Amino acid sequence: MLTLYDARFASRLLLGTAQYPSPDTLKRAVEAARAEIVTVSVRRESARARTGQGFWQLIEQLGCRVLPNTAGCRTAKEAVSTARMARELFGTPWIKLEVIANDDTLQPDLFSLVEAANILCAEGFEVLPYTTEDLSAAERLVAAGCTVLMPWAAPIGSARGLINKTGLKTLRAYFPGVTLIVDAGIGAPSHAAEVMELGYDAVLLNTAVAKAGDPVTMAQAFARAIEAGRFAFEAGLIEPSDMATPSTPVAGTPFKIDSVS
Amino acid sequence: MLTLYDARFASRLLLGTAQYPSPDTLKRAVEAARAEIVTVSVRRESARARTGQGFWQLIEQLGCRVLPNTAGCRTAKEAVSTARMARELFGTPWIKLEVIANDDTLQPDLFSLVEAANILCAEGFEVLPYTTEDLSAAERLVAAGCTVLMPWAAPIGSARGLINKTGLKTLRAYFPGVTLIVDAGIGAPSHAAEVMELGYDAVLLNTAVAKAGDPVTMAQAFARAIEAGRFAFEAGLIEPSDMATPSTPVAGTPFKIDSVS
Amino acid sequence: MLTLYDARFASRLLLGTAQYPSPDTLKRAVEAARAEIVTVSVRRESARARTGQGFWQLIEQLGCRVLPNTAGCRTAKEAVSTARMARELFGTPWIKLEVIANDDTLQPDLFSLVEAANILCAEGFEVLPYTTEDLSAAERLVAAGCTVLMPWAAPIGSARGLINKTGLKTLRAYFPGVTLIVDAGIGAPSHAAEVMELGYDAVLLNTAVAKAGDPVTMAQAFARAIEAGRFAFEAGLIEPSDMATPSTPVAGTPFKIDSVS
Amino acid sequence: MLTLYDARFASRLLLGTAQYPSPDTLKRAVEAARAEIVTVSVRRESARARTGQGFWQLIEQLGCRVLPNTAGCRTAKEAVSTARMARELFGTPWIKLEVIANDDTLQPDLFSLVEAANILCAEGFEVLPYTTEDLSAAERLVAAGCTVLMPWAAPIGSARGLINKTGLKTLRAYFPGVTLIVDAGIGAPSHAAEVMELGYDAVLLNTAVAKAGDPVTMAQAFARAIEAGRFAFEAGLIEPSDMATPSTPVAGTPFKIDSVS
Amino acid sequence: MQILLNGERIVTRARDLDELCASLGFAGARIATAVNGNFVAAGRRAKTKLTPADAIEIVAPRQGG
Amino acid sequence: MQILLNGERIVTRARDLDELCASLGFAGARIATAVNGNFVAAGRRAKTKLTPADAIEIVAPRQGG
Amino acid sequence: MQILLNGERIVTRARDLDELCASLGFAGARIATAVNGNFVAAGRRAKTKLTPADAIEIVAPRQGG
Amino acid sequence: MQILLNGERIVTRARDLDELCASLGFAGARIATAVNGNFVAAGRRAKTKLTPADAIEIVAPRQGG
Repeated sequence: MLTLYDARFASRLLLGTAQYPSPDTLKRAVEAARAEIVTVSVRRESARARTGQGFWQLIEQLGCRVLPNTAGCRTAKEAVSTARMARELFGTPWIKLEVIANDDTLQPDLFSLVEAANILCAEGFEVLPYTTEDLSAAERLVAAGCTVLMPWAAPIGSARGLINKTGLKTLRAYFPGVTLIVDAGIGAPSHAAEVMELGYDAVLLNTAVAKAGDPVTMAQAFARAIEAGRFAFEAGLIEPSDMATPSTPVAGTPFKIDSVS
Repeated sequence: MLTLYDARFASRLLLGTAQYPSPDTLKRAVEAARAEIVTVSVRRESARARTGQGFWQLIEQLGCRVLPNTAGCRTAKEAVSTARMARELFGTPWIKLEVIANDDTLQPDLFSLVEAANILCAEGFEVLPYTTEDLSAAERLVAAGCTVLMPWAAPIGSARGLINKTGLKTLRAYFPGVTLIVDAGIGAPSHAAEVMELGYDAVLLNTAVAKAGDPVTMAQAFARAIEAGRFAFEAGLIEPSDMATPSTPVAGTPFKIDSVS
Repeated sequence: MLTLYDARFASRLLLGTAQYPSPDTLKRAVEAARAEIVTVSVRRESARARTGQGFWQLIEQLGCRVLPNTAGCRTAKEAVSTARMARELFGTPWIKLEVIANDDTLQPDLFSLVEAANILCAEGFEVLPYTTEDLSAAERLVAAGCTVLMPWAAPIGSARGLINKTGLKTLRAYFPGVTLIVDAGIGAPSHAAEVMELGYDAVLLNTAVAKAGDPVTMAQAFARAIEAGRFAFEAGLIEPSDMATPSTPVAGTPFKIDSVS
Repeated sequence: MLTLYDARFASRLLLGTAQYPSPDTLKRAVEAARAEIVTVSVRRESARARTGQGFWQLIEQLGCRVLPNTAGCRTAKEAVSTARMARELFGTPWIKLEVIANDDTLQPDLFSLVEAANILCAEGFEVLPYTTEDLSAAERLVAAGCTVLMPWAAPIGSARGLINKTGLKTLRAYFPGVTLIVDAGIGAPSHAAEVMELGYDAVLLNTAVAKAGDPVTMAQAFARAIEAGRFAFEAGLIEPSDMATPSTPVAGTPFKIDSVS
Repeated sequence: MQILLNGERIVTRARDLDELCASLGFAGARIATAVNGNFVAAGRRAKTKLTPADAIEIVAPRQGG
Repeated sequence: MQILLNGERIVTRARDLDELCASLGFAGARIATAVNGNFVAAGRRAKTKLTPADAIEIVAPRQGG
Repeated sequence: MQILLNGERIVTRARDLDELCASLGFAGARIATAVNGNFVAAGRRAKTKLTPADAIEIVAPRQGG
Repeated sequence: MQILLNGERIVTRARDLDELCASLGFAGARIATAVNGNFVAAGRRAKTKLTPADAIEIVAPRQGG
C-alpha cells in the first residue's frame, strides 16, 4: 500500500489530468490506469466560459482523490497563495508544491520550495513537494514536515527517463522512511518500472500518457509497469555481473569428453 | 499474439526451467508468469539417478509447450546432433539453437550457428537461433529458413540489460517481418519492458526469475512488464526531448501580470 | 585563457595536492600537468609535528597560485571562519567554498553554501563554490557575486565521471558568461575531455591523479585530455547521427554496374 | 609504439583522407595530428579528369605510409579484387579490408569478411579487417592470419562513440596479443580517449576530423586525446566507486569537537 | 471603480469581493479568491472591501500535471 | 566390450544399442541416443551394433534456459 | 568492339588491356586494372586480350576513410 | 587555565592568544587562529584574552583537493 500522510492507496500510479485529446479519453485513461489519485491545478476562471465549473464535474465523476498543484508559480509567495486557494477549492490539505526556477527547464527552485514548504506545513498542509534528487533540499523539506518527496527523473514533459539514476538511488538510500514519488520526466513504462525497482513508492505521470498515440492503452501499460517494478523490488532482483553464467546446467552436457576417467 | 512458425501464443514471456530453488517453485513461477512456452535441455541420463525421467513428469504437469535448447554445444556438429536427439525426446520440431564461442562470454559463435541452422532448417526443424544483434548473421539465418531470431541483450546470466540498444533497434528495423525474441542478459522487468517498447515480439528469461529472492513474485513482475512494454509499443510512445514542456496549462496561471492590457 | 576573477591562466587543469605517495611525486605531477593552480586546505597544526610548516615550503617550491578550500565544513559558519583563516594563511582572496551535506556523498549543502557565499563575497573574497548542477543554487551564487562556479561531475573521489551530463549541459547553457569548472568525480582523462567538449572552462582534479598507478604520467594524461577537449570545443564537433554515412566517396566504386547507361 | 605487422609507429592515430574542405586542409590536419598512416581508397579513374593522379601527388607530399581500403565492397570477391588492385597501386601489402552488409548501417558482413581475409592472408597481404566487437569473427580473422583487428565503435560516420563498450572491453580481454584499432563511429576526442583507456592500441578516424568546424584544430585535439588515453592506460586508472571519499585529509579539520577526550 | 480581475482591467460597481463574485455570476460556483496576491477565504469575501486598482484573482479547478 | 557411455568407460555385454539401453533399465524411458557423435533414432537402435571404444550418449530431458 | 569501361559502355579499337590503357592516356599513370571482376597485374595487361562486352575497371588512388 | 586547543584539553598559562601561540613555538610560523568558532586575525591575537574553556583553533596549510 502507498502511504501519503495518513491515507493509503492500492495504486502506485498518480495521474495528471492535462493534455488529453478529450475528457472522455481522460476518464477512460484514469480507469485503465486504476489510478486513485489525480493531479489538478488552479487557474483563472472566466465569467463567460466558466471552464473550471465543467472540469470540476468531470473530476467528481472520476471518483479519485485530487492532488492540486501550484504549477507555474515562480516565487514562494505565489505558491503559498495558490496552495491556500487550492485547499479551499478542492477541500483537501494536500498540495503538490511546485516552484519553478525557470521556464526552459521547469526545474524546481529549491530555495523557494523550502521556504514555501515551511510556511505551508506550519499551516497544516500536507505538502508533496516537487523537488530534485538533491539531498540538502530533501533534508530541509523533511525538516519542514514533509513525509513525502517527489523528485523529478528528468525535466517535465521531456520523457527522458532517469537522467541521474545514481542521484535517485542515493536519495532512496538516505530517506528510507519517507514516501518517494518520481514526478516528471518519465516517458516510457520501462522508466516507471526502473524507478519502482529502485524502491520508489510511486510514480506521477501526465504527458507520457496523455500525449501517447493511444492514451488509454498507455495508461494500462504504465499501470502494469509500475506493478511490475514494485513486485520486482519486493521479490529481490538479481545482481548484474560482468561475466556470463550458464543458465542451463553444464553437468551432463552431451559429447563432452573431459570427464573421461 | 506471438507467432512462432505456425503456432500462436497469448503470452510473450518464454521461461527457462533451470536454477529454481525447487520444482514446486518452478511450477508456481510458470503459473505466475502465465508462460505458455518453457525451455528445456538435453543432458546425459544416469541409469541410477534417472533424473531426466522425473523432470519429464514435472514438465508434463506444466502444460506448456517445450522449447528444447542445444546449450553448451561448441560446434555445429554437436548442435545438430543435440537438436536431433531433442526432436525425438520432446516430440517437437522446435529447437533453440545455441552454439557457443567461448565459456566466458557464452557469446554465440555466429559462423557455426549459421552452419547448423542451414542443416537443421533443411531437415524440417523450426529453428529459433540464439544470436547477437549482428545483421550479417541475421541475414544468413533468415536465408537459411529461420522466421524467428533470438538476439541476446547481454551475456547469459549477466543481468545487465540492453548493452547495445542501438544494435537491437537496428535489428528490429531491418527485419520487420521476423519474430524477434530477446534471449539472455535480461536482469530486471524494466529491461524486459524496454525490449518490448522497441517492438520486440517476446522475451526469453531464466536466471532473473529463478535466482530472484522470490521467483514466483518475480515471474509475475516480468509478465506484467512484458505486457506493459507491448501495450506501450502498440499505443505509441511520446518522443523524448531536450527541453521541458509544462504539462499543466500555462494560460490562466494566477498572479501573472504579463497579460495586462 | 582561463579567467578566474581578474586572473588569467594558460592551463585549464587545477590540481589537488592531497593523497600523493610522496611530496616528490606531487611536485613532479604538478610539473607534468603544467598546472598553474593547486588546491590546499587548512588543518589543525600540532606544536610538535609542525606538519603544515613543512608543507608550506613544498607549496612555495611549486610556484603555483594556491586555491585554499574549506573541505570538511558542515555549516556556513564553519566555512566562513575557515575561509577567513585561509585568507590570512595563504594571502589570497580566493576560496574554494565547500559546505558538505553529509559524509557519505560529500554532496554540497546548497543552502549553507549560498549563505556562506553571500557573506564571503560581501567581505571581498573571490569565491569558487563547489556546487552541483542545480540551476536555482547557481542563480543565487551568481547573485551573491560568484563569477566562477564549480559543479561536481560525481561524488568526490568516486571517479564515476559525468553522472548527470544533461544537467551539466544545461548549466553551461544557462550561464554562458560564468567560468565553469568541473570539480569532483572525474576518474579518467576521457571524462575530463568530455567536460571540456561541453564548453566547460576547466577541470579540478585530485584523486584520479594522486591515486593512479603512476601519478606523474596520469597528470600528463589529464593535461592532454583537457587540451584535447578544449580544442574540440573550439574547433566544433560534428553532430552524432542515428545513421551511418560513408567516409570514403561512393562515386567511382569499382565493380558497380548500376551506373551503366 | 604501435605495431602493425612488422612496422612500428610512434603515433596511434590513423587518419582518413576523405571529406576535407580542401587538399590544403587535409595536409595541415595530417601534420597537426602527427599522423604517420593515412587511409586511401581505390576508385575508377576517368581518362579526362585523371583525379587520382593528382590525388596521388598530394599523398606523396604527406610523407605518410598509406593504408588502402576496400570501402564499398559488398562481396568477398569484390573485396579481394580491390585489395589486389590496391596492392599494385600503392605498393603495399597492407589492406584495410571492408566488406559491407548493407548501406544503412555500413556494418561489416562478418561472413564475407572472414572469407576475404582467408584468401588475402594466404596471398601475403597484411590484412587490417574492419570488423565488429564479435568474438567469433575475431577468432576466425586471427586464425586466418590477421595480427591486427579494427572493430567499429559505432556505424561509420555516426559520431556516436562506443555504443557497446562492454563488447569492446571483452574483445580487448580476449585478444591481449592482437593489435586492436577502433575504426569508425568516433565523434569526439573523449571517445578516442575512452577507447585508448580500455587498452586499445590505436584509433582510425576520418569524418570527425574532416567535417569538424576547424579540421586542423580538431586533428590536434584527437592527437592529444589519444595520447591522453594511452598514458592513462599505462599509468593505471583508479577504480570507480559508488561511494564518495574525501580527497582533503579529514584528520585535523578545524572546529570538530568529536576528538575531545 | 477600475480593478484588475485575473490580470485584465475591468470597471465594477461592486464594493466588496463577495459582490464582485456575485456580479460575475459566481455565486455558488466552485471558485477561490485572492486580493493583491493574498488568498481571501470564502467566508471573508463580504468583509473584503475593494479599492481602486486592486488585483483580484478568481480561480477554479483546472487540468493539471 | 569396453565402451564410453556418457563420457565414462564401462564394460558391457550388449551387442547393440537397444540391448545397451535395456540393460541399463531404459526400456520405455524417455531417452534419446547418439553413437560417436551422431544421433541414432529409437527405431534404429536395434540395428546399431556396438563396437569396442564406441562413444555412446544416452540423454534425457533436463532443466534448461 | 564495345566494352564496359568503369561501368560505362564505350567502343574501342584496342585489342588488349595495355592498348586500351595507352589509348586512354594512362601510359605511365598510377592505375590498376581488372577484367570481368578479376585483377589484372600491370605486367599481364599486354597479354590480356579484350573480348566484346568485357567489363574493364581502371582505377587510381582516391581519398578514403 | 584549561582551554580546548584544536579539540584537545590543555592547561596553559598564556593570558592571550598571542602568548598561547608563542608558548607553543608558533612565533613566526605560518598559522591562523580562531577562538570559539570565530576567526582572529594575527594582528588581534595580543588583544584577544583567553578565558577558561575557550575553544582555540591554530591551523596551518595542508594538502587539499
